[in-house]
Amino acid sequence: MSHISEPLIFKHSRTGRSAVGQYPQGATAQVPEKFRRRKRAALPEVSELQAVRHFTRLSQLNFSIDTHFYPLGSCTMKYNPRACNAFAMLPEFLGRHPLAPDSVSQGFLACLYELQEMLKDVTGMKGVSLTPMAGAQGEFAGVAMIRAYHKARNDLERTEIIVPDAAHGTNPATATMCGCTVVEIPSLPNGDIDIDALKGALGPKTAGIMLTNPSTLGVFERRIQEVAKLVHDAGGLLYYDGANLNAILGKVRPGDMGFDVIHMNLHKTFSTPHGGGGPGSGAVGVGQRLLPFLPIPTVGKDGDNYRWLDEKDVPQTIGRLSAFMGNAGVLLRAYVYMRMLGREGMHRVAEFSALNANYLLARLKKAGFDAAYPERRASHEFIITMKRQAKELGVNAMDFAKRLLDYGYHAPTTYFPLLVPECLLIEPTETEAKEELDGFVDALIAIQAEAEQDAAKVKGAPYTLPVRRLDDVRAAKQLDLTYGMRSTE
Amino acid sequence: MSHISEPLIFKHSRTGRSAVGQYPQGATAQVPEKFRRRKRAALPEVSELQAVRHFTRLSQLNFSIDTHFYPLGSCTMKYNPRACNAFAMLPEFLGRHPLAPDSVSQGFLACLYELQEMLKDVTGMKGVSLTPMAGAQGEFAGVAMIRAYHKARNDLERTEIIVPDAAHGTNPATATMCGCTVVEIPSLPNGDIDIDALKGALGPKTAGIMLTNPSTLGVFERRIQEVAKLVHDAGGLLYYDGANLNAILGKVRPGDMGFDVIHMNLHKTFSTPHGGGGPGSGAVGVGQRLLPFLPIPTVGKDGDNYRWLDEKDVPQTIGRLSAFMGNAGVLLRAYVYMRMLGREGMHRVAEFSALNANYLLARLKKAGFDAAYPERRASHEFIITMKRQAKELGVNAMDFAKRLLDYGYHAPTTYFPLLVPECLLIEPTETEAKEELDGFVDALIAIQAEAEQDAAKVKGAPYTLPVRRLDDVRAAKQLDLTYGMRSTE
Amino acid sequence: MPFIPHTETEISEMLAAIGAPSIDALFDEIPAALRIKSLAAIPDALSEMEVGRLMQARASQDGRPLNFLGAGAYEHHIPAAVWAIVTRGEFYSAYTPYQAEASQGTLQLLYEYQSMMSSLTGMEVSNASLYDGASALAEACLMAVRAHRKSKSARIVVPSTLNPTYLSVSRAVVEGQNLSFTVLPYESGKGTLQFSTLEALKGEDLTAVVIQQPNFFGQMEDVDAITDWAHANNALVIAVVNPLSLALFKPPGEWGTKGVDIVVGDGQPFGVPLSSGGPYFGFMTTRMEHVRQMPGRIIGRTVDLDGKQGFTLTLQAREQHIRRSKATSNICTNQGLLVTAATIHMSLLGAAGLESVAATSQRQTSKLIEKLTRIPGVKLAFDGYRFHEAVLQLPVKVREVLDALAERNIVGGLDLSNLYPELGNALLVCATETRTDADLDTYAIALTDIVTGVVERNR
Amino acid sequence: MPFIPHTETEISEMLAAIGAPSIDALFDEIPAALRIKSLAAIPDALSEMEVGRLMQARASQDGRPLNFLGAGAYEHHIPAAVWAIVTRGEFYSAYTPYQAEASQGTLQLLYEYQSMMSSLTGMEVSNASLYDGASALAEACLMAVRAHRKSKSARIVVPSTLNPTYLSVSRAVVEGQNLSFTVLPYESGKGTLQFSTLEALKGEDLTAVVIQQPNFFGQMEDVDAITDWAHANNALVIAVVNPLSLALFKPPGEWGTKGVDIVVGDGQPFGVPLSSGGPYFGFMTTRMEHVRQMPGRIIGRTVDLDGKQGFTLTLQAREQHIRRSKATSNICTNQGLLVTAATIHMSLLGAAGLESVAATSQRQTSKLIEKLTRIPGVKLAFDGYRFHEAVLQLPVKVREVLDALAERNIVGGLDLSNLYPELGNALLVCATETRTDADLDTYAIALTDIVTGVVERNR
Ligand SMILES: Cc1ncc(COP(=O)(O)O)c(C=O)c1O
Ligand SMILES: Cc1ncc(COP(=O)(O)O)c(C=O)c1O
Repeated sequence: MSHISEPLIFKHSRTGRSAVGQYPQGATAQVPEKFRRRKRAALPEVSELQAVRHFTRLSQLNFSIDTHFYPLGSCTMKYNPRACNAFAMLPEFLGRHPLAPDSVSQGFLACLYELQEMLKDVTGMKGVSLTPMAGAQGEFAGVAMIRAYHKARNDLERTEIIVPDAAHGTNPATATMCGCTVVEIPSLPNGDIDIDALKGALGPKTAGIMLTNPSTLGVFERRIQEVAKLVHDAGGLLYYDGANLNAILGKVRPGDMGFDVIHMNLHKTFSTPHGGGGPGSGAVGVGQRLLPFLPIPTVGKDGDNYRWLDEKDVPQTIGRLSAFMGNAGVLLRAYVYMRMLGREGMHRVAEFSALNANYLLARLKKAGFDAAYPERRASHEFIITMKRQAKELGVNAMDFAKRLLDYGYHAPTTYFPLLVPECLLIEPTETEAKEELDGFVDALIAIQAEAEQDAAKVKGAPYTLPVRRLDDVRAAKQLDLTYGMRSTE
Repeated sequence: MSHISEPLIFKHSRTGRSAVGQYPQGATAQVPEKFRRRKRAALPEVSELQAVRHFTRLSQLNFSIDTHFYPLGSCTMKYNPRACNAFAMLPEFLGRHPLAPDSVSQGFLACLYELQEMLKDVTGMKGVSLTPMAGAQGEFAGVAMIRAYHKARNDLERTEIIVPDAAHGTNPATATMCGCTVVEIPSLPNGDIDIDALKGALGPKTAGIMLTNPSTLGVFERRIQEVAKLVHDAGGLLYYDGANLNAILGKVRPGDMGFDVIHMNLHKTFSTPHGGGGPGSGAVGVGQRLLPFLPIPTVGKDGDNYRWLDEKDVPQTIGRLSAFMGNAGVLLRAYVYMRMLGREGMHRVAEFSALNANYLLARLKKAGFDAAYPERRASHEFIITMKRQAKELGVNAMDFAKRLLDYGYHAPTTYFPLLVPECLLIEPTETEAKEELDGFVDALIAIQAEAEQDAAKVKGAPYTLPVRRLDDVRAAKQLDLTYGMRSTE
Repeated sequence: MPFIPHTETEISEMLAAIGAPSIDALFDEIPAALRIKSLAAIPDALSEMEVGRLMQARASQDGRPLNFLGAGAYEHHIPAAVWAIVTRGEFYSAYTPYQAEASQGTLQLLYEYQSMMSSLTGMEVSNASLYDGASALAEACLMAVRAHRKSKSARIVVPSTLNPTYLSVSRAVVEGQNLSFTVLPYESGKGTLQFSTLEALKGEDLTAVVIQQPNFFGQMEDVDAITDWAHANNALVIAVVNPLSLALFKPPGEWGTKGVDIVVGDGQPFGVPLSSGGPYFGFMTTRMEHVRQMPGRIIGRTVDLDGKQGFTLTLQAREQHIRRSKATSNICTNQGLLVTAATIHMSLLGAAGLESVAATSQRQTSKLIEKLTRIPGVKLAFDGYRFHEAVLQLPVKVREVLDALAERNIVGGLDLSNLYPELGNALLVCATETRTDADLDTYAIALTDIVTGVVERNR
Repeated sequence: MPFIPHTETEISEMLAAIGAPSIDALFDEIPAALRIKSLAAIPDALSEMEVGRLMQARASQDGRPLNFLGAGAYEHHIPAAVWAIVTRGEFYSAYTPYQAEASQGTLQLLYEYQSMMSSLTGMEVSNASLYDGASALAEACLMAVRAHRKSKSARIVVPSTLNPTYLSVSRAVVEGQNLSFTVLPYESGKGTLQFSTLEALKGEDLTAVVIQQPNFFGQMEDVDAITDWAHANNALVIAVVNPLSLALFKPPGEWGTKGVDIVVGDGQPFGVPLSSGGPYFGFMTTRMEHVRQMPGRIIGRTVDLDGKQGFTLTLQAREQHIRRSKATSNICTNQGLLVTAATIHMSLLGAAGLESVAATSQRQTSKLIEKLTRIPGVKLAFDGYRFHEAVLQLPVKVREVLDALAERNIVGGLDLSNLYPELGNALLVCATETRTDADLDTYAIALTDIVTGVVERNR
């Protein structure tokens, strides 16, 4: 991590400079006047070295898994095995055109087919489509399938999606995108769903419910079987937000809990890289009822032959969600990851992520921090709240988060879920060693001491990063979204 | 560049930890007692993530071309094109066993053959061997060939190698390794060789002379033709230390100057990476007289067929210098580089490295710094001396060097060549942009001002790196060369 | 244990600290009946070496055929530096820059990306990416409905020369939200929008008109006329473009008198390998006035406590994590790493480089057409100016031809006979700067052989 | 201009600052007659894309044959993480850590490497690498002469079971320095040093005895006896080892009663691909008492002005840049990047992992021998314990067999018939952990075919 800022690439640009070895020389196009671009785009004009140096230096301004403990709750920042990258980037896979004939795609299709089968097994589902390009698109696919299911049964009134208040923002946003109305239900003080509220919300308009289990509160919904029965009895279907699948992988399966559909964040549980914000993959799995509606394409097998299944094979499909078949490269990485873990490794994911989370929670509780759900087991993540510190010392969760950066730890997720005030959602993941967890606890203890002695110090953090605390309000008010937008350079 | 230290890898080690996916499970060897290792080696026991994180963090503690201007004189720290790495690391090249039959090596051999031909052309030589693994080994090959030449002519008394005082340390060290005696001759105040001293040194014992031209003083030896004639007339041969070939590439050829043998630092002039100290490659080129002595193997061509040439083809060879054929991967990178530059690009190397060096020199002179050879053109590098500053301000060349690091510039070569007191040997290379050079000058000007106002500040530098100035004396006195050697952990 | 660092000692210590007797006890809140019994479909673990061998075998099975297929995904040269930097751990293994101070690398890069894309498309602002071109169009349609308050119809006009998959995806994505699509036919022989059918809609409430340039057939639409018509008829204009083509062609921001309203497309041609279909990235740029209706992440420049420049996520109030059910979109994770590749790619190529790549691709496609249409019975479906794709009509079944080409290790193009049955045996082909003249000859020879063979067999 | 950033304007500005009329004028000190006229043998520049295509074609021409050749270069699995990190610009494009404060990454890594190699070989100190195993042996011989002041002979005893190339290289490197080599024969049928020939040297002034373990034939020498004999006879002992084998076998530091004096070898088995022969790296470890005679860079731990731990080049007074003609060696640039790979490799594998790789390689070689010696006429040349190489004797000419195998895409081993004519049609084979049982069968089937074929043809 470097603490030295780097100018914008445009500052390195000089008219006429270029990395000429990177493009063919000599061709000029005869473009009719009406189509012709008049002025070249303001792209940087730099040498190859300048580009390499600029972006290498930029990279050093990031925290990342490869350089820092990164316990960002709900994001499963575990080690991204380098082998996944290496094998997904074999030149044949990279060079393959997505619409190339099946006859020159059997190797690739075999990987995808087996990935579908493995995902079915770990989720307890009957069918899988790999096409959604992130968790949120997987959610979309899931709710769209629920809608399609009711529609196919001519059950047209079912337009309400029940969402607990702890849900990730993508859940209600997805329901809206699918044309549904969101009915929010509260969580109980112990983190479980308020079953009475659920009962109250269920009815003839209920299309389904979206749940994360363990929820984003970091606890497992113990009465999940009862919830499933209630929803099913009311004619609704259950959607499982699999962003937290890491917590239960190899321990319990959403299909067995009674869920009808699940999306998985392959970039979380199956450890494909997060790439500074993506790409992800939001593969969906479905039970029997939703099989006819899976988004296309999926991969089928005829004898020894793999082939794409499309609208001809899945006539009731909710359709296509991407121009081709989703984030193929991410899928290959997930496939490699699953093959390297194998059956036993699959079981260990939840075990060791839970061990790390519960250990961290135990140590933090012992150090005097306030767990949001002190009576509960942590799943793979848990929440502490800085409400007391905010009130008594004027040092809030964000201050703790920023100060952690100075200590060399990425901050946990802050202020999510929204219902827990001043919260930090902490997810260590199974790939971190005990001493990292201990170091993190020590840092929080040290910051607590700082907060008690010199609150201003903590509130002024960070100090050792390339920038100090940034003015978000100004960013939103005095919009500066492109180079040259504001004269104040 | 990070300023945060990283513990030794051994600190991350815990008994029983390991990256199990990296090795086969299950095999155990039946080793007879007398051969059996009793105690495992103290290698670290870490997880894959820990290793990745540790070494990634370590990498960030380096300055490098990819992150910093690195004007290290005599080292030609120019941009190492990424393509060279990518194409030299194609799996077929990486997987090829060095002793694989020629029939499955034609592609590889073709690259090497063409590289030999191109190097012959740019040096003006008649034959090339690519086998030496660094400049110094190239020098060895060169002097060994000179020795072999005299021996073959039964001219057994010729055991003296003349070396100017400005020569790189590898020159005299090489002469000794070859069993020769070193005769040192001084340089004139204008940087040229003292021709009278040369004449005095030449005689019946003269085996040859080792020259760098331009010399490590950064100036071109103008009377090179005269030097060549004198040496040849005395019965000696001329060796060209090609570490500085960048200065003249495409402008003048050592063969045309009268040299009989040259080594080239492919990792400098032909821009293969320096790798934190290597690998390099010290290909040698020879004129007619030394052709019979070239180190083996070299690549020959019979019709359309490439094959290795060995002792059968070159019976008088000085022999083999490496277990196989030298640093093949470096050779492929050099080959790619030369193909990308092409004929015109070759000419530009010297032109723009000279332009950058002379510009930098001009600006520094104007800013009041003392050039060691103010009346001379700079070649691709030049020397400034801090003698005045050392005397007047107590701030020496090393202090300037260390303070430059705080300004984000790698220091030039310090205290080499030995004959110029308090010197900085500065080589910007042709791939740096004008604004980098300007920034570097500004930094030196700023440091000069600091030195005048607050010498202690400069002498205490660096301040912003992971460590402050290191105690080299202690390092050599209280040797601590392995983890665990000293109890003071 | 693969990727898990815990030693036996540590496990015991940690359990002791937790006060749990075993790891299994940590799952005691999960009803016992639900616990997994076995995972039969998951094979045993492979070592990295073994999985490497497996993947190499799979890859080799597919080989590296010579490719003449475009249709939304294009094979271009990618500088070696691009992915060498993209896969650096600091980019590769970071996540969404929620902690701006610890993510300035990603944030500054995205700001640079936004600047480049805005300029390239001739628009004022850009987001930090969407999933891909097709879903970006779907988002653009939804955005148009939000942005165009005056239009009540939520009716989107699209030409049938739009990439058919883009339309399918848009339909699937907007399905729940009562948007409707009106598809207009193309001029036969020209392969561009039949303008009269657009004019026939005059006076109707249209929310937006979509234009793809160059269109799916590789032909150039009269974008100025369409844009002006749409604006004159109170419809917004959504442009779908291949970003590489903008190195040569007028940017959407300059189409017609006032430019379009939203620009989307797939960024794949910029530094992203074909990679069997993804991950690519969708881009979106628009006018400043619509910025608050734009979906996706947006990065802004601001200052820190010391007044120093820095970058941060901004306008988050549009997004799902704040606005929840009222967000502009549900998108969260996007395609950051691909944008990283594209930004480095654009920086290395520059406008001049992209122009040269585009021009060379166009030239190679022209040459290809020339060579292929010399084959008896093979002809161009459409006249007019085109970029780097073209529709050919063959004297024989396209499927058969493509299969035969595949056997010769050539991916010959896209069979249009199902998508556009009216075109007969139609084949969409593409050649980029990566196809040499020798490659074109290889194709021409193979096609000649195959077509002649099939014609004769059919006799 | 490829890789050159100068614009026309800048060139003019810079020339003006210099006060030179043209770039050419900067070369006015070079005699005009010497200036290059043309460079006829250098082809025109290729773009990166073009050179990529060329290199891919060259690589494909050679293909990826199944390899059973060792003889000093071994095919092992290399974790994907290794080269992903090694090729990071900060390691890849830095140079010798002359400015220690700006090179702590490289320096600390080298210190870690020295620690690992010392422990692995059972010695006290290690340098930071030499060029390769062969040249490291040459340096070790020179070092032994320096270190062993009492011996005046500069006579080095080597067994003929030493890798013959290592001996050639040593001869070439020490040629000018009056060292002599005495080569001792091996026990026929056993393939290990004929001890009696060593004993015959009793009482002579020997500077050092070289032992390779496992030896060139893959057989294990009686290293304890040889070491003790050498020490009893006042000779130093230089061990040449495959570092991987040390995961299983007694380290040279423990050979005999007091261990050897210098250990060298090639580090290639640790994270370095076969790469057509290099770059690899030579390693060298020794006792503390000899550290000042050791060639090559050495890194030491020290403290900075604030007392904080840091790393730096040390004992530079041995080196050419200080000691010049009196240096321990002329080596300057070494093989830093390969050491980087090896250090990461050793860290990822650990002692347990290396042990498992070594054991698996040994097992696969045993299996291979078993399969191949079932072929009529094929037999093992030597009895005794071996690591992962073996000498087979064939009923037919080895050259012919290897050529026929190459046609089947198999690199079958090393032909020993010229190097050791007394062994007849001898072939040195090797299988590492990367060769599956199926691979071994492929080889066995091919060899059966070929041998039978040739035998029949010769009938
Ligand atoms: C609980 C939860 N649900 C859904 C998502 C959305 O997934 P994605 O970001 O891949 O769209 C996330 C994370 O981002 C999440 O944490
Ligand atoms: C002038 C000169 N000669 C010779 C050498 C030796 O080359 P190498 O370091 O590759 O052995 C160098 C640089 O290292 C040098 O600068």
